[in-house]
Amino acid sequence: MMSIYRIPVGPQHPAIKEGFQWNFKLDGEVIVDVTPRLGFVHRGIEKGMELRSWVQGIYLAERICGICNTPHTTCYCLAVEQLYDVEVPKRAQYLRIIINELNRIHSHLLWIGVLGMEIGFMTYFMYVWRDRERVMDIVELITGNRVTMSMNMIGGVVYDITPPMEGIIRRGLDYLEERTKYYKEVLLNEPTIRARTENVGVLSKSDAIDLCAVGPTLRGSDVKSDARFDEPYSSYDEISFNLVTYPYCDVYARALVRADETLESIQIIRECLDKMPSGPIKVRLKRTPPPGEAVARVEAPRGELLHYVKSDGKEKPYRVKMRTPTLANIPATCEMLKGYYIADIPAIIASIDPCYCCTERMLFIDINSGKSWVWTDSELRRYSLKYYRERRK
Amino acid sequence: MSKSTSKEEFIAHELKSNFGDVISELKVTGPRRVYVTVPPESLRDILLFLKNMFNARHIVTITGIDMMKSFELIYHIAVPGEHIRSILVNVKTHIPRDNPTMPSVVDILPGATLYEREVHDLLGIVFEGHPNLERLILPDDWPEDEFPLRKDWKPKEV
Amino acid sequence: MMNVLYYLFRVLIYPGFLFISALAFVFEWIDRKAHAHFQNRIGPLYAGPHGFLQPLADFIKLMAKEDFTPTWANPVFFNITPVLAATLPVFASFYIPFTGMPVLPPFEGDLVLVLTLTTFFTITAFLAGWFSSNRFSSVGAIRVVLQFLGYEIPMFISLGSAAIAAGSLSITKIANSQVIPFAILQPLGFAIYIIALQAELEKIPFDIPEAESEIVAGWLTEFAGRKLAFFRLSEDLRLVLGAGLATAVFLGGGSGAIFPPIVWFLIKMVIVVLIATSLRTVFARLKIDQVVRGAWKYLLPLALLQLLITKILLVVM
Amino acid sequence: MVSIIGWSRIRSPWILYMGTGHCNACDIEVLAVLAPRFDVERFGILLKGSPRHADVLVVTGAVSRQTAPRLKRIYEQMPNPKFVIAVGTCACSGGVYWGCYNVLGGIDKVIPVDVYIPGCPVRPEAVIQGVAKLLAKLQGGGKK
Repeated sequence: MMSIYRIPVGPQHPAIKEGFQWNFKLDGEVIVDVTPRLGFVHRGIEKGMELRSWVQGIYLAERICGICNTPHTTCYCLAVEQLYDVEVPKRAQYLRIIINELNRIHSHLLWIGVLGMEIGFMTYFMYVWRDRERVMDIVELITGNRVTMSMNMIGGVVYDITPPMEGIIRRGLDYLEERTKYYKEVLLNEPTIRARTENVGVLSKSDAIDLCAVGPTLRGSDVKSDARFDEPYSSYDEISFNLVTYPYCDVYARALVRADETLESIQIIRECLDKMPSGPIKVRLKRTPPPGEAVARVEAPRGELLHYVKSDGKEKPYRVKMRTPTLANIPATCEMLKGYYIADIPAIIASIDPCYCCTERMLFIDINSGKSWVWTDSELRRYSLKYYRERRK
Repeated sequence: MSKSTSKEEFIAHELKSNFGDVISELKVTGPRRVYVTVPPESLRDILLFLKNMFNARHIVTITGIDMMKSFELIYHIAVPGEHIRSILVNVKTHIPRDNPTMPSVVDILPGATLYEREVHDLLGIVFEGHPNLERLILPDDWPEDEFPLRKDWKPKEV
Repeated sequence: MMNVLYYLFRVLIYPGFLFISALAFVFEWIDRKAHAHFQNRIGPLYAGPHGFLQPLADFIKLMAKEDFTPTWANPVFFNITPVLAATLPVFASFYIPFTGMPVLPPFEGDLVLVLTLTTFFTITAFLAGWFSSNRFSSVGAIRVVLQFLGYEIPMFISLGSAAIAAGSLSITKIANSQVIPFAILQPLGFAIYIIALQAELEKIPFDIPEAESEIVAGWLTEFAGRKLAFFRLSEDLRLVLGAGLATAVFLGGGSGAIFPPIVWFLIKMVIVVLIATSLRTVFARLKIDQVVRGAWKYLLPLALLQLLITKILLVVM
Repeated sequence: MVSIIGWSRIRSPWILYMGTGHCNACDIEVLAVLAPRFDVERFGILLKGSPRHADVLVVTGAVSRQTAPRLKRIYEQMPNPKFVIAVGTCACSGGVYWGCYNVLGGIDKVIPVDVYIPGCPVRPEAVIQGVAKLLAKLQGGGKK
C-alpha cells in the first residue's frame, strides 16, 4: 500500500524557519525512531553572507526569520563587535534590550494566537492578534517599521527613544500587560484548550537536556536555562527579572511559559526605561574588522541563537555560521514522538505547532518486514480513529 | 573587557593538564570563552572528558569552514558555569581536504545528529558512525558531488 | 386549474423555493455579521448596504467560475450530489409552517419525513466526499458519517419527546398545540436539539469533517465553481431548515400577539441562528473521538432522561 | 448579465495563501490582514484552504528550488478566472536573497503574476491596496 503522507500547502502559521519532514520507523504500532528532513525553505543564506560586505550582512541576517529578526541582528552585531573588541555605549545596550524584549512580546503573542487558531478557536486568535497590533505600534513608533525592526548596527543602535515616546510606550505596555493576564486566564481554565494541550507531546527533563533543546520547549520541561542568564549580553545582568519554568513537560507548560515570559518582558522594558542612561547610541568603527573569529549567543523568542563570525581582514566576511533555535529543538521533537502509537502522531504534531506549509511528508518503515509506506495525514487520522475504536471495543 | 573569571581558567588548566601533549593551541579570549585546538583523533576524548568532568551535555552547534588547504570543524560546547550553559568551549580540529572523514560524536552528545548532517550536506565531510547521514537541507534534485559552502564552488545559473 | 397554479405559486415563489433561498442568504449574512462583531471585527461591508448582498455575490461569482470534474472522480456522483444537496433541505422545508400553514398539506408523520431527509443529506455528503477521489475528501466523508452517528439519535429523541408532549407527529400540529413553548417546558430537549443542530451543520465546535486545517476543506475539497455554489447554498438552506424546525417544535411556531404568524416565526428563527453563531464563536474545535464519545456518554442519556420526564409529566397531568 | 457577474467577482475575491522560500514576515502581515484591525472580510475576502475554492493566489517569498514545482501545481489546480498577487519584495524580484544559490528569484519566473506588492515586510494596508488594484483591473474588463 503506497500512498503519500502530505499536509497540503495552505494557510500556515509561521512558528519555525526551516520546513521539515518526518520519517518514522515503526515496530508494528509503536514508533521506534523518527528522522527529520529539512530544506523546504532553505535559501542558502550562509553562502549569501560571503557575497555581502559586513554591513550588508545585517540586512540578510535580519531576514532569516521574519518574526525574530531582531535577535538575529543583535547576535550578528555582538559577534562582529567582539571582532573589533569594542564595547557598545551603555545607552545603546539598554535600547537593544528594549527592542529584543518588544520582539519577544510580539513573537509570544503571535504564537499564543496561533495556538488558538491551531485548535480551531478563531475568536481567541482574533482577540490576541488584535492586541498584538499594540506592540507593533510601539515598534513602529521607535523604528518606523512594524515587523522588521532593523534597529541594530555594528557599533550601536540606529534609533533613539525620546522622552515623549516613553509615555506612549508605557501606556502601550500597561494595556498589553492587562490583556496578556486575561489571555493567560483563558489559557488556564478554558476546557477545550486544555483538552487539546494537556499531557500531549511530553518531553521529560533528562531528554530535554540530553537532546540540547532550547527556549520555551526546554523551560516547559522544568530546566532553568536562558541565554539571557547563561551569557548576560548587552548588560542584561543589570536588569532584575526571573527565569520562567513549568514542570508539566507538555504543550500546556510551553504555552504557560510563553505567557509568563511576555509578562516578564514587559517588566524588563519598564525597568530599562526607568534606568535608561544618557549618552551616545553608537560608536563609529572602521569599515572592515581586524582578522579573527568570534561567537555570540542571544535568547531569541524560540530559544538560544548562536552566530559564529570569522574575518580574514577583507571587507567581506570569510565565514558566518548561524544556528537557529528551531534546528536545536527538532531532535527533542523527535524524542517527543517516540514511544507513542501511530494514532497519537496527529495530536503531537499539531501540539508542536510546526509550520504547516513545510511539514510535507511522513514516511513509515516497518523494521520487521522492511515494508515501507508513506501515509497522508488524512489516512493517518483515519487509521488512528479505527485504531482507537478497536481499542475501545 | 577581558577580566576572565576563575571558572574559565580552571577549565583551561584542567584541559592543559589532561591533554597537554595533544593540544596545539589553548586560549581564554574573554569571559565565558575558551578556544582549544586538537587533532581529529583526540576530539572524542576531549568531549568525553568535558562531559564527565564538567557535566557539559549541551552542544550548541558544529561550524564547518573551508580553509582552502584543509577543513576546520569547531564544536561549540556549553559547559556549566554559574548557570548550566554559561561557558562556551570551542573545540577546533583540522581535517585534510582530500578525504574529509571525521568520527561521529552522536553517541557522546545525541544533540549533534542534525549538525553533523548539515555539515555533511554543505561541506561534504563524512562522519563515520553517524546513524543516518542522509541529506538534510539541500533539495532532492541537488547533484551529489556539489557542496555549496566550499570556497571553490560557484553558484551556477539555477 | 386554479388549484395547480396556486400550488405552483406556493411551491416556487412565496413560502416555497425562492422565499427559502432568500431566507438562506439573509441568515448567512446575519451569521457572518454577528460572528464578526463577536470577534471585534466588522464583517462584510461593501457588497450592498452593510454587506447585505455578500452571500448573493459569493453565490453568483461561484456560478460564473470554471467548473470541472477531476479525471479520477466518479462523474455520476460528482455531478449529482451538489444538486441533491441543495434540493433535499428545500423539500424538507416545505413541511415547516412558516406562514402558519406549510407549503405542502401537513400530514401525520411529516416530522419523520423531514428527519429522514436530513439523514439523506448526510449520505449525500458522504457520497460527494467519497467519490471525488481525493485523499482529504475521502477522510472528510468518513468523518461526516462518524459525526452523524454521534448526534443523530439524541436529536431524534429530543424531537420525539416534544412530539409525545404535543401528542402528534405533524410539525404543524406540534407548533399549534404549544400554549407554553416546549423550550420552557423541556429545556433539556431544546438544548440537545441546538447542540445536535450545531453538529449537523458542521459548525465549530463540530466542524471536524470540513475545516480541519489538516484536511484542507474535507469532503468539499474537490468541488469548484457551480458545484461549490450549490453546496454552500445547501449549507445555508440546512440552517433555515434547522432553525425552522427548532422554532416550530420548541418555540411554538407562528403563534404570537399582534403580528401575523410569519413575522413571529422569522423573529424566533433569527434568535435560533444567533444562538448557533454564538456557539460557533465561543468554542474551539473538538477532536473527532471527543465528539463521538461526548455524544454517546452525555447527549444520549440526557435525551433519554428528557423523554422520561415528559412521560412522567403526561401521566401526572 | 456580464455586469452582475463582474460585480460579484469584485465583491467576493477568495484568496489562497502560499509561502515559497519565505522568511515569515510577509506571512504574518498577510495573516494580520484578517485580524480585527484591518479585517479584509469587509471586502468579502475569505482565506480558503483548497486551490479549488480560491480565485486569488497570494504568494510570498522568493521561490526556492524545492517549492517551485509545488507552486506551479497549486496554480494549475485553481479554476479560471484566477489571479496571482506577489506579496513582498522577495516575491516580486527575489529581494534580499540575491545571489543565494537555492533561490530562483521572483514568482514570475514560475507563474504569471497580476499584481506586485513591494515591501519588506509588506504593510497590511499595501496588501489591501494591492487587492483593490486587482479588483479595479478586473472591473476594467479583466482577462476571462
